[in-house]
Amino acid sequence: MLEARDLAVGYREGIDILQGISLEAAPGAITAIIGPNGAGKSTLLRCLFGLLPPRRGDVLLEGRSIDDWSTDRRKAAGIAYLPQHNSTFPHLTIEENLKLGGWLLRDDRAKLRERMEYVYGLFPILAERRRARATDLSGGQLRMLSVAKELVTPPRLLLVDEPSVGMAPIVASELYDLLVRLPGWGITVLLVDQNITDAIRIAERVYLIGEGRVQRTESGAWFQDHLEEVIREMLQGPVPESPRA
Amino acid sequence: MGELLRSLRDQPLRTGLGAAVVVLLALLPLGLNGYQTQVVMLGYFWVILGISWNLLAGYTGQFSLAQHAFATIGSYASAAAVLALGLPVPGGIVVGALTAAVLGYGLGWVTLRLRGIYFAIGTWAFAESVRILLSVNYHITRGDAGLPVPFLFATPDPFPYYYVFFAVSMLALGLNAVVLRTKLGYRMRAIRDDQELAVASGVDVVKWKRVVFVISTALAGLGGGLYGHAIGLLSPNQAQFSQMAFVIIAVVLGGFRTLWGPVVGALLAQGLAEALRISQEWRFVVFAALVILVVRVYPPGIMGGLAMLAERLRGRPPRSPSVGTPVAETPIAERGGVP
Amino acid sequence: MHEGPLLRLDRVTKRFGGAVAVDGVTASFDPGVIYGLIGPNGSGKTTLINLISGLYEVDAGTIVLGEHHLEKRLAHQMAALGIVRTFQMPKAFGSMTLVENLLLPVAGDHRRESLSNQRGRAGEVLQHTGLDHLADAPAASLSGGQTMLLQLARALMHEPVRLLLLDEPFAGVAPAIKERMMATIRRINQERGAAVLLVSHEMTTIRALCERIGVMNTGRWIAEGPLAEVAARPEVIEAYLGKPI
Amino acid sequence: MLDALSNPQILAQLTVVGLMLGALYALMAIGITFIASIMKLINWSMGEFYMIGSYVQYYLIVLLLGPGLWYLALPVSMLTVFAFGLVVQRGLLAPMFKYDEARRFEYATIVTIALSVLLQNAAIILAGPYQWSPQEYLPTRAFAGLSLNGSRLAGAIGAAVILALFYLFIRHTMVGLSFLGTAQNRLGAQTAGIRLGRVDMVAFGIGAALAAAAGALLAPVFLVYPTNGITSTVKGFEIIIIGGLGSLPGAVVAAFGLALVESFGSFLISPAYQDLYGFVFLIAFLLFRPQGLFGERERRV
Repeated sequence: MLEARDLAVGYREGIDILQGISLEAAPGAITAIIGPNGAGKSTLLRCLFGLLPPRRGDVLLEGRSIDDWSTDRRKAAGIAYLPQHNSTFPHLTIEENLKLGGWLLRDDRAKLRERMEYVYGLFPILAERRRARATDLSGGQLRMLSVAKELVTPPRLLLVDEPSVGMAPIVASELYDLLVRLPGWGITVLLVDQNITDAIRIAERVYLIGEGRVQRTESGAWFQDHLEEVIREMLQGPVPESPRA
Repeated sequence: MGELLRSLRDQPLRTGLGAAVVVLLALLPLGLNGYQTQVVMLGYFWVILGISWNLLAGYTGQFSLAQHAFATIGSYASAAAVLALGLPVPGGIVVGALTAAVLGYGLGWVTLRLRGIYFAIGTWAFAESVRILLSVNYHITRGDAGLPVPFLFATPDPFPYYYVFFAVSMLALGLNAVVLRTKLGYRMRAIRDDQELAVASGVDVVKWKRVVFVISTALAGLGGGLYGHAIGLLSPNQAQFSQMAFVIIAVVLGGFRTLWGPVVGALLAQGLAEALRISQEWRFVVFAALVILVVRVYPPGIMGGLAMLAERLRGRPPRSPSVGTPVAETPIAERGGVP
Repeated sequence: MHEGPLLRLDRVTKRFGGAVAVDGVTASFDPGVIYGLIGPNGSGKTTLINLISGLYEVDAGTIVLGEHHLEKRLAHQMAALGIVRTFQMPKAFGSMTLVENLLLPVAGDHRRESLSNQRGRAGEVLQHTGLDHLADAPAASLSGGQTMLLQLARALMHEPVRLLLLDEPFAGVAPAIKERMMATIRRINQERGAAVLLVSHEMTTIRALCERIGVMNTGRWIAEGPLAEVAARPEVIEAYLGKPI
Repeated sequence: MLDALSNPQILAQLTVVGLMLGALYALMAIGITFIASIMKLINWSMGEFYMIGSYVQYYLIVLLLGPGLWYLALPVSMLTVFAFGLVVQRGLLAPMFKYDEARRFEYATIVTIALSVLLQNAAIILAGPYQWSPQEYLPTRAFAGLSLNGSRLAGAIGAAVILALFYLFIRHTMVGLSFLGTAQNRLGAQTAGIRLGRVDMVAFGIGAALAAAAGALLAPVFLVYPTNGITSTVKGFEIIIIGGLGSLPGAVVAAFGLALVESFGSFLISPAYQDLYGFVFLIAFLLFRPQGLFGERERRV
């Protein structure tokens, strides 16, 4: 569905955080990207959503290059992005946050209302507190709100950046339960995660990236079987060698 | 002197050109009538203010909006010293500069902790307060009616004044040039470029910001003191914000954070327009429009442009002096904050 | 020279709001040794560097360099004690030339040498790092990788240099420049006898440079020792699995 | 002097005068802080939008509509300045985003200060250095023993209505919410599919129109001349710093507070110092609440 072809990305010239990444989010599936911090996972998602232009390579949506699409055009095409850091509006109410989440439906009041009620249905806790301001929510509720906000405009693809960072285990497991259900509703998921254990559990396909490149592509099941090995290799390198040669 | 010789060795063309300009300006009154001389003389007042502001805002990155107020403080303090204490006029001017420096230290102490917008507004508020206090306390300052002060020289002839202002301007320019080559100059530019990195290099950022603030306000106070005793009548209007706007316009036009920028910009704004005999208002419209154009299209200004041209003529890769470091442009959408 | 460790951290703690970024870290570092510091995202590595270099104030605990307590010192005084650091973002004095950038440590408050006496040395350093052809170019014209290299070159101009703190210096840097950066780090270590604390997620460079490594997770110092030994420890692998806490 | 305050008549008069002025101050400040909240810049030419608003209002009344229809001229003058604001934003200020944050501030400050000088002098050239005054919007009336200047009253009511409409717009329409949202979290606005470039531009236009409204409403009171916007800039800046840069409720509260202080202060101390109070408050706030202005505190830099 969404494909990155030989992407090189960086914040300034000469520092390419990603140095030629090719990967694909298969339609109707969860694809996970794992790797050590600093490997460029978040940068990749920012690039896919159009916040950062690639220095080289292409982003393709269903085979068509969307390199020159702005963020709002990508959103209208069904690409939603859930950043790692809070993307809610702290001094607006939950209701207003969700309304703005449905910004692209603003000309169709009935549709907007309907989508909001649908999202409230998914997150009863938000429905209960719809008049509360975002800043008064707990960390977990805030995370729920940012997910909910991206679901109001119906997405076809959700780019998710580190959903469980800083979350209590209960909240994290709720989040993963929700992510698992998304493909069933026709939403493709591209997940970037440091929480390797959970990411490989729910993903069909997993890309391990490091030092700006894809190091390994396997199924989630494969990674589950070879997890220790992969981690050890990540930490110690492929061939054991003495330090400071 | 060693510095001068070295710069002569390193950049003979630039140094030679600079010297030629200085000589030309020194001889200028020979070709001007009294009125024109007076006009150029006042141009030097703006040169002095421009240099003092450029030191602070251009080289150190402290975008103060109170330079005109410190000049006004210099004027009135000098007047007070001469009128109330009976000091001779030159002594009064020194008192004016010192008063500005002391108040500058105080304001610096208060505002240098503030960043960007807040620092600018804080200094602006100080300047406006100075203006209001001067016009409200008319029993002391005679308010908007103006305060007559003794002239520096016994003669109304503008020529001696011209040379005093000229000398002070060139001294300020020389001081600026030398400072840039000293450790202080390095510290200033480092603070402007990246405070965190300057600290990590062992620079006491707070201390040196304060030092530059005091130097800059003392220079402005000196200019203001001279101005008062050259004009003979002080007014709180000297502290009007439009005066500060003129300093900014002159410096940015000539070349923000370039050595000669304030000189070129101030003399151009003052002299050329006078020569063209366009009205005050048209002059401001034209120069303001030019400044917007400069900042929008070519931030280095006139001097930056000339420097670039000179580099190119000598076949060196052009440097890119600029008002800011452009961050890579994002064609797709606005950047959402670089982590 | 005094005996024993160069730098001692004792129960160093730093909080931001409610979150504990560095949680009671106790560790010590010997002179002349290159240490690696690894750990997952948000484990407190950068915060620790900022605490040692005085950019942040410690909330609790002590940091002792040789015989000097560092907790109450101002950041610019760290340079006088020989603590030198680089930043994760490629930072330089953009409007100043490379030579001027290198002379800036000489303009630090504790230095007595004149600028002109150190010009020659700056030239040498530029030559060593392969940046000499750009000596008179403004640093803003450098690429990100070159700027990172310049950060290290600047460290060579510090006097004294007892401890070099490097925060992700290699992220996204092209291999050729990376080689030169590693050579420079070794040079600072060998010629100046400086201890180095290298935060990096790139295990290849950690392996190539570091004698010992420390591991942080969720603000705590969880392991320290030779790489091969540390990487095999279950708690380290656990940290990298990214189980939400 | 203080015992004069026990006279309910004087007390009421001072309060009413203060409240009426407060509504107008709020109008002057809210545009500046609204723009600041979204574009993170201070617009030094805000007073000139006020000035243009007052001229458009004056000429509309004198040449076209007649004195009775001042309330019809008001929206026209706001619309004119709104359009002008769009042009200024797109042509002069939007390019600031190509610089990093510190340089962005320098750029915006220089450009808007130059623009302010340009517009003031252009006004002198075009309309002359004279002071004009449209006819009083309403006759002076006595109300419960208080004497109320009709134009000030009309201005205060007009300001209150515009502020109320602005509040309804910002809080209860999708577009309004998108402004609030963008001010609070630009990334969050982007993930919702909001176009930041357009929000910046329209917000700037609205801010400019609010300044123009103040100029139009105050035309008979503070008169119409090329530098009549300076007061508006000055009061506006004082208020937004006291209220907290970018805070809309803060601006309203600070506006009424400052107006009341000025009203009582000029009676109790001296009218001469009236213009000083705002600066004293401003400097006090910068001094004693610096951490609130910094965001995250960095150590001694």
